[in-house]
Amino acid sequence: MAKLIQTEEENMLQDAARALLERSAPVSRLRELRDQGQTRDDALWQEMVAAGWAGILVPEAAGGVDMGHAAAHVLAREMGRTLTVSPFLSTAIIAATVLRRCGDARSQAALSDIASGSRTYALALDESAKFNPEHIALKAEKRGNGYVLNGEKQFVVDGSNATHVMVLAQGEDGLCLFDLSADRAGLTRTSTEMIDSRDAAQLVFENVEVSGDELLVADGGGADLLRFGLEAGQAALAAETGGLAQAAFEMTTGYLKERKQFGVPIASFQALQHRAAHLWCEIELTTSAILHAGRILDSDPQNATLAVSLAKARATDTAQLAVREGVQMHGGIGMTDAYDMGFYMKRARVAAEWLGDYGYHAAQVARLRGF
Amino acid sequence: MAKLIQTEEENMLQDAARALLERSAPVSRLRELRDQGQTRDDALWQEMVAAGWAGILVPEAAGGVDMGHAAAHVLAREMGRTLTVSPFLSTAIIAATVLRRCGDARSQAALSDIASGSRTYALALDESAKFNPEHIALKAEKRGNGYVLNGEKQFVVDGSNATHVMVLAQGEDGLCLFDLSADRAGLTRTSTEMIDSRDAAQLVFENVEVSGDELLVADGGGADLLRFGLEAGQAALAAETGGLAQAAFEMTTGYLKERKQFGVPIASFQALQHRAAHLWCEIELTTSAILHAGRILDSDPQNATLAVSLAKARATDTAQLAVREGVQMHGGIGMTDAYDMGFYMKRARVAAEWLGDYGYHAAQVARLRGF
Amino acid sequence: MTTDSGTEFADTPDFRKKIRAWLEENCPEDMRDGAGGEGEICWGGRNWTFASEGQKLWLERCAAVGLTVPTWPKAYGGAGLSREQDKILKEEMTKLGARSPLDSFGIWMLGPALLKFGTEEQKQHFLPPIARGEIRWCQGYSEPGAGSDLAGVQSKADDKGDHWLVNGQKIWTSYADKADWIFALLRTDRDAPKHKGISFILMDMRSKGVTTRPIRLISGASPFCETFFDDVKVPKEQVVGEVNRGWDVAKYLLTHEREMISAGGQTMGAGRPLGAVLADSETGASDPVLRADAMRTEIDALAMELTLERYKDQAEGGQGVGDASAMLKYAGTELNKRRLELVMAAGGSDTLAWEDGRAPSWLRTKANSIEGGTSEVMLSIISRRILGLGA
Amino acid sequence: MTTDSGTEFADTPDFRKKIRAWLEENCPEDMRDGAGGEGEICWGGRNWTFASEGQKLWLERCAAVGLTVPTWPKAYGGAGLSREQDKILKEEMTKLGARSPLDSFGIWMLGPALLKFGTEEQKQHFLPPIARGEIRWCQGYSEPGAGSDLAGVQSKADDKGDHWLVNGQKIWTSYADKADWIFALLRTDRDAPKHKGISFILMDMRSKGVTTRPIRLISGASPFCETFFDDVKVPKEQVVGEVNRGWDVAKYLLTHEREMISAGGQTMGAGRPLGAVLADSETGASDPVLRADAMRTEIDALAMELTLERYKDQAEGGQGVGDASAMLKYAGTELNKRRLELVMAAGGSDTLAWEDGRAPSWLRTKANSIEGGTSEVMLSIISRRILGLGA
Repeated sequence: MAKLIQTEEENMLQDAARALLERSAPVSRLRELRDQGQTRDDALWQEMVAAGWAGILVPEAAGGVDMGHAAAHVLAREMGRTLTVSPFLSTAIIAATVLRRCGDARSQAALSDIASGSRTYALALDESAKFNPEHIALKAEKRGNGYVLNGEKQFVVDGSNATHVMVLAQGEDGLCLFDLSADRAGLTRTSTEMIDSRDAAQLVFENVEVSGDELLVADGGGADLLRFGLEAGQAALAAETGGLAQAAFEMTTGYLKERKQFGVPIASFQALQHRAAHLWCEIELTTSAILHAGRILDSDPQNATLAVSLAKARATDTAQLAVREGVQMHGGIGMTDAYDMGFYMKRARVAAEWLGDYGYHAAQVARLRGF
Repeated sequence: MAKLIQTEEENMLQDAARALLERSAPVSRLRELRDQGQTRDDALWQEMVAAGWAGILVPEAAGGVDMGHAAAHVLAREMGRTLTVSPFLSTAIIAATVLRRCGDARSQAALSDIASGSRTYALALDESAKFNPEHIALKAEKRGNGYVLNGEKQFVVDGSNATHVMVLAQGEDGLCLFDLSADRAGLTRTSTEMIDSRDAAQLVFENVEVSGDELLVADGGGADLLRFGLEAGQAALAAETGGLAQAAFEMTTGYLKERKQFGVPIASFQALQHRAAHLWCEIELTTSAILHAGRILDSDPQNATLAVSLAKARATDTAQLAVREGVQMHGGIGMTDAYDMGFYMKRARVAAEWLGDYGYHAAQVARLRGF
Repeated sequence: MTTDSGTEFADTPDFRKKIRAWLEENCPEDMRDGAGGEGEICWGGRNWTFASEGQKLWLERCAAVGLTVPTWPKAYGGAGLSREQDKILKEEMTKLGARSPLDSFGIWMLGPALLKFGTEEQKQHFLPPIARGEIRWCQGYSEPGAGSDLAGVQSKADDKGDHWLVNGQKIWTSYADKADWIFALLRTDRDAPKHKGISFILMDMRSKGVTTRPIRLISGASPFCETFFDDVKVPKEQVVGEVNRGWDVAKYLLTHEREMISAGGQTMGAGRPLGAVLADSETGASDPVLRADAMRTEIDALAMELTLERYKDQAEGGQGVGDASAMLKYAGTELNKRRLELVMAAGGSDTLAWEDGRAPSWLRTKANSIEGGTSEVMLSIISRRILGLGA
Repeated sequence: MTTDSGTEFADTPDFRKKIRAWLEENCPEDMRDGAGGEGEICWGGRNWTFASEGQKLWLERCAAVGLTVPTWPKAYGGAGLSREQDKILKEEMTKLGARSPLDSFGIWMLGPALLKFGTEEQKQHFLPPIARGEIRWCQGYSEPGAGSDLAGVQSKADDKGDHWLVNGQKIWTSYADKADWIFALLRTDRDAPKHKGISFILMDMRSKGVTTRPIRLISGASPFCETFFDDVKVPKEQVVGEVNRGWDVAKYLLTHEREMISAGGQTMGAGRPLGAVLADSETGASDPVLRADAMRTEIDALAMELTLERYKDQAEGGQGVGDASAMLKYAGTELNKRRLELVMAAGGSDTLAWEDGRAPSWLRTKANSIEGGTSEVMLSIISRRILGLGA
C-alpha cells in the first residue's frame, strides 16, 4: 500500500486548495452567509468546479480529474479548516462514488453533470434522529416500469439546495437507491435552520413517481452500492472533521501565545501546555487514521469498512475535544458570537452526527475486530 | 435523615481507630506479613475485638456495641487508610448483618461469638471471575432434616482463615444461605496467593453434609437475606476503599511538596497541581456518597440499594484514579516494592472486583434511575 | 418595624404551620405553577413591566412581610428568618409550587456585600429598595483585558475631590441594559500592588457617560453586555468598604457567587432525568458508548447532589465551606457540560435544528466553566489554598 | 572485509530471495518458534549461558555475516543493509518465525551513539564485540535524586590527569548485575550550567569500586538495579564525544530510545487482541462500561499502529520524526496502561492471583509512562518544542 505520507502531488493540491479557500471561503464567508440567511454559495461552488474539485472522483472520460479518495480528502480537510459551505461531500464524494459504481450510460451522464457543475446532490437516508441505514421505511412500490415512493426523510444535508436527490428506499427485494431530480411532483422539501448554518432539509415523498431507469441498481444491490457511497462520504467527512480540529487547535494555541493573564502569556501555564500537547497527540493519531482510510479506499475499497469507521470515530472524538478545549481555553471571548470558535463547535457537532456518530462507528470497529 | 457530616461520637471513634491502627496495623505491618507469607494477624484482630469493633453491628444483648453502619464505615475507612489486614468486613459487617436479620437463638449465639472474637466468617459467593449473585450453581440437596452441598466457590476473601463460612447455594426453592463451621468433612479450602497479600481461597464442596439448622432461612428468603449482607458489605468496602484513596492521595501530595526536580518542589508544577486538585474533588464527591450510604443503611435499609451502589461505584473509580496518579506522580520510586504506593494500587484492584465492580454497580444505579 | 406588616414570622415557634397558611392565603393562583424559567423571573426595577397582575400582587405581598429577602434583618426590608426557617419557607414554597416573588443581583450579590461591608447609612439607603423590587442592580467586575485575572482591573475611578471620575469598560455585565444601578470594581490607585488599589463602587446607570451594548453568544442572544464609562461622575460616598480595599468585598462575593452558580448549575443540569433522556433516544439502550457515558454522568450527578447537601449541612453545623466552594463550582459546571453533551448525543440529529432548543442549552453550558471563575482558576484555588501545593 | 563471511547481502540486487534462502539454510529449528518473550532473549556477554545449542549456533551464524546488527557498516561487524533491506530482512524473519539472534543495549543504544559520536578507534574497539555478542552493555543515566531532570546528574568523574575518578550512584540500570560494561552520564564540571558539565563515559563493570543491587518492583522481580561507584578509576579515552558535551549524546539517544520504547510498548500491548480478551470475559459482552472502554481502546490502538507506520514512512522519506517521538512515547505508553487495566477488569477475580500472570504485566505497564522520560516530560517536550508554547 502507498505510504502514509502525502505525495508531492497531494501537497501541491493542498497548497492550491488552501489558497483558493482562504481567498473565497474563509470563516468570515460562513458568517456572512449566516447573517444573510443563506445556506448556499453558488459562486464558490462554480470556482470549485473550475478547479476540478467537483470532478475529483469523476473519470476523465466524463470530464473529471479522477484523482482518487486520498486526494479528495486533501480537499475535504482544507474545507474543514475554513468551515466551507458547499455540496462537495454530498455531490462530488457520495453521489459520484455511487454513480461511478453503476457504470451505465445514465450514470456517466450524471457524472458529467457533476464534474461540469450543472448538477448537485443530496443523500436522503435518515428517517429518525440517529444514523441507521439498516432500518429504512420509505417505501418504493413497483408500478408498471417505474416506482412510487412514499415516506419521509430527515437531516438531509444539502437537501433543500441540491438539484438532485439520491434516495434510499425499501423495495420489494430489499434496499434500493434512486437518483431523481429534486423538482418532482409529490416531493416536498422543508429546510431546517441548522446550528452550523448549513443546509439540511426534511423531505416528504407523497406518491412520488419515478421511472425505472432512475433506480440505480436493479437487483437488490442497493445496500452494496450504498455502502461504497457511504464509506466514501464517511471518510471524506472524517478528513473534513480532522481539518476542523486542526484549525480549531491552531486558533487555540495561537491565542494561548498572544493572550496575557497575570502578566504572562497564558501559554506559559503548564496545565494548559499539557492539555494542548495531549490534544496535539490526539490530532496526530487521528491524522494517521484519516490518511490510512484514503489509501485503502483507493487501493482496496472492498475492504475499507474498518479503516473508514476508525477514521470517522477518531475524527469525531478529536474534533469534539478540540472545540471543547478551544472554547474553554479562549475563555469568555470563545463564547461570543463575534469570535469564530463557536462556528467550529457547531460544525463539529453536526459532523459528529452525520453519517454515523462515534458509537455507531465504534460498534463497527468492534464487530470487525471480533467483539 | 441524619446530616451528612460526622457526629461527635463518630469523630471520637475515628480518632480512636486511627490511633489503634497507626500503632498496631500500619502499612509496614502488611509488608511484614507479606514477607513472612502470612495472611492473618490474630493479635490485631483480638485488639479490634477488645475495642468493640467486632461487635460494631452486634446487639448489646449479644455482647456487641451496636453502633450501626455509619459508625462501622468510620472504622472501615480508617482500615483502608492503612491497608489493614483483618476479617472485619467479612465477619463484623457481612456475617453480622445477615445473622442479625435472622434473629433466631442460633444466630444470636453466632453474633455473640463474633463480638467475643471466637468466630470469624468468610462469604462464599462467587463461582466465576465476575461477581454475579444471580447465577449460583453450588447445589444444596435436601437429605432428611439436613442438606448435602456440592460445588465450587472462588475468590472467597478471608476464605482460608475464617472459622466459619457463609455459603450461598441453589436450593430446590431458590437461593439459600448456609452458616457452617469451616472444618467440615468434604470441604476443601485452597488458599490463593493474592496480589494484595490478603487471604482468599478457592472452596470445593464435595458432599458436604449440613444440618437443617445451619440453613439460615427456611423458606426461600435467601436472596433477601443475602441482599442485606451484601449491601452492608459493599458499603463498608466502599468506605474502606475511600479511606485507601484518601491515604494514597495524601501520600502523593506529601511527596509533591517534598520532592524537588529542576531545582523546585514538583508541587509547583501547575499540571500536577491541577491533576491533584481534580483528584481531590473526586474524593470529596465520593466521600459524600459514602456518608450517605451509611446514613441510609442505618435509617432505611430496605431502600439502600441505590445509595450503596452509588458509593461502591464512586469509591472504586476514585481509588483507581488515586493510585494511578499516585504511582505516576511519584515516578520511579512509586514503582519500587520498597515504597508503599504499590500496596495501595494492589488493594484498590482487589477492592474494585470484590462484591461487584464499577460496571456492576453502575448498572444497578442505571436500573434504579430508570434506564 | 414589623407590626405594620401585620405578620410576624421570625419569632414564631410554629413556623411551618404559619408560613404555609400565609402562602396559601397570599400566593396568587398564577404564581403557583412552579415555573422558574428565565422568562418567568420577576427582576423588578424602575422599568419593570409586570407580566401579570398576579406577579405584581405577589411581589407586593411578599415585600410587605419581608419575604423577598427572608434572611435579611427586618430593619432593611427582610423577615429576619434563620437559615433553618428559610429552609422551611423554601420547602413550603416548593410544595405549593410558588414562584420566587423577586430575583435580582441586588438580592444575591450586593445585599450580602452591603450587609457585611456597608455603612449603616448605605444599608438604610440601598437595601429596602432592593427588597421591594424598586431598584435593579447589575455587576461590573470583568474587563476585556482581564479575564481570570479579576484583580487586573483597568477601569479607573479618579478622585476629583468631591466626586470620582470613572472611565473604562466592563464586559459580561448581565442585564446591564436593563439595570438601574451597577456595583463595580474600579482602580482607585494605579501605583499600589494590583490587589490593593481597587475600590467597590456603586453607580446609577442613568449617570451621564454610561452606555451599554448587548453581547451575542454562540448560543444566541444573551443577558450579557459590554458597559462603557466615559467621564462618569460618581458621588464620593458611593464606595462600599474602604477605598482601595474593594478586593476584600469582591473576594467575599466571589466565594458566595461560586456556591450559587454551582448550586444553579446543578439545578439546570437536573432538568430531565438522564434515564428519560436515554429512554427517548433510539440508540440509548443499545449503544454501549452512550450508555456507559450516561451511567457515569448519572453516578457523578448523584454524588454531586449529595455533596451539595453535605456542604450545606457543614455550613449549618458552623463548619464553613470556604474555599471548597471552588470544588462545587468546578465539579458542578464540568458535570453540567457533560450532561448536555449527552443530551445532544442521545437526541441525535433532532437536536441540530435551532428550533429544537437543546442546542442553545448545550452551547450555553460551555460558559459555565468560564463565568464566575474558570475551571482552571478553581483548580488553582483548590491546589493552593486547600492542598497547600504551590511554589 | 566481507568475503571471509562467505556471503554478501548488502549489494545484492535480488535481496529478498537471497536473504530468505540464507535464513532457511542457517536458522536452527528451535530458533524458528517466533518466541520473543523476556526469557527467550539472547543477551550475550562474557557470562552468557546459551539456552540451547541452537541459540549459540544462530548467534554465531548471524554474527559471521553481520546480521546481528544488519544496518551497521561492515567495517564494524554489521551487514551494511539499507533501511529498506533491513525491513525486508525483518519481514522474512517474521515469516519464518526466526527469533532475534541477539538483543542488547549495546545494539540499541551504545552502537548508534558510537556510530554518531565515537572516534574511529572507539568504533573499531567497541562495536565488533557488541555485534558478536561478546560484551553486554547497560545504561547508567538516572539517579535517585534526579528523576525526570536527567541533566541533574550528580555522580561525578573527576579528572585525575591520567584517569577519571568516578563516584556516585545510578538507579534503574537495567541488567547492571549481568552487564560487562556500562555507558553512563557523569558530571565532569560542577561549575558549568547543568547541561554543559556532563560527559558520556564508558566503564568496565569489573572495575574496582563498582557494585550493583537489584530493585524489586511492585510487579515483582525486575531487571533494574541500583549501581554504585566508589572511587572507580576509568581510562581517559573512554569518553564518547567531547568532554562536558555528554548531554548531546544523551539527547540523541533519548529520542532514539523513545521511538523504541513506544514501538515496544505497542508490541507488548498487542499481545492478545482485545476482542479475544473481551470474548473470554463473562461480562465483556453485557457490561456497557467494559465494552465502551474496550471499543475506545481498540480504536486508539489501531490509530497508534497507523501512526507508528506513518512516522516510519516519514523517517524513510527523509522527513525526520525528531521531537514527535515524544508523542509516540506518551501515547503508546498511556495506551498500554489502559489496555492492561482493561485486561484486568475483563478477567475479574481470576487476575488477582499472582500465579495468573496478568497482574504483574498490568503493574509493570505503570512504569512505561515513567521510564525513558515520564509522560509529563513528553508533554512538556511537545508543548515547548513542537507547539512553541512556553514562558
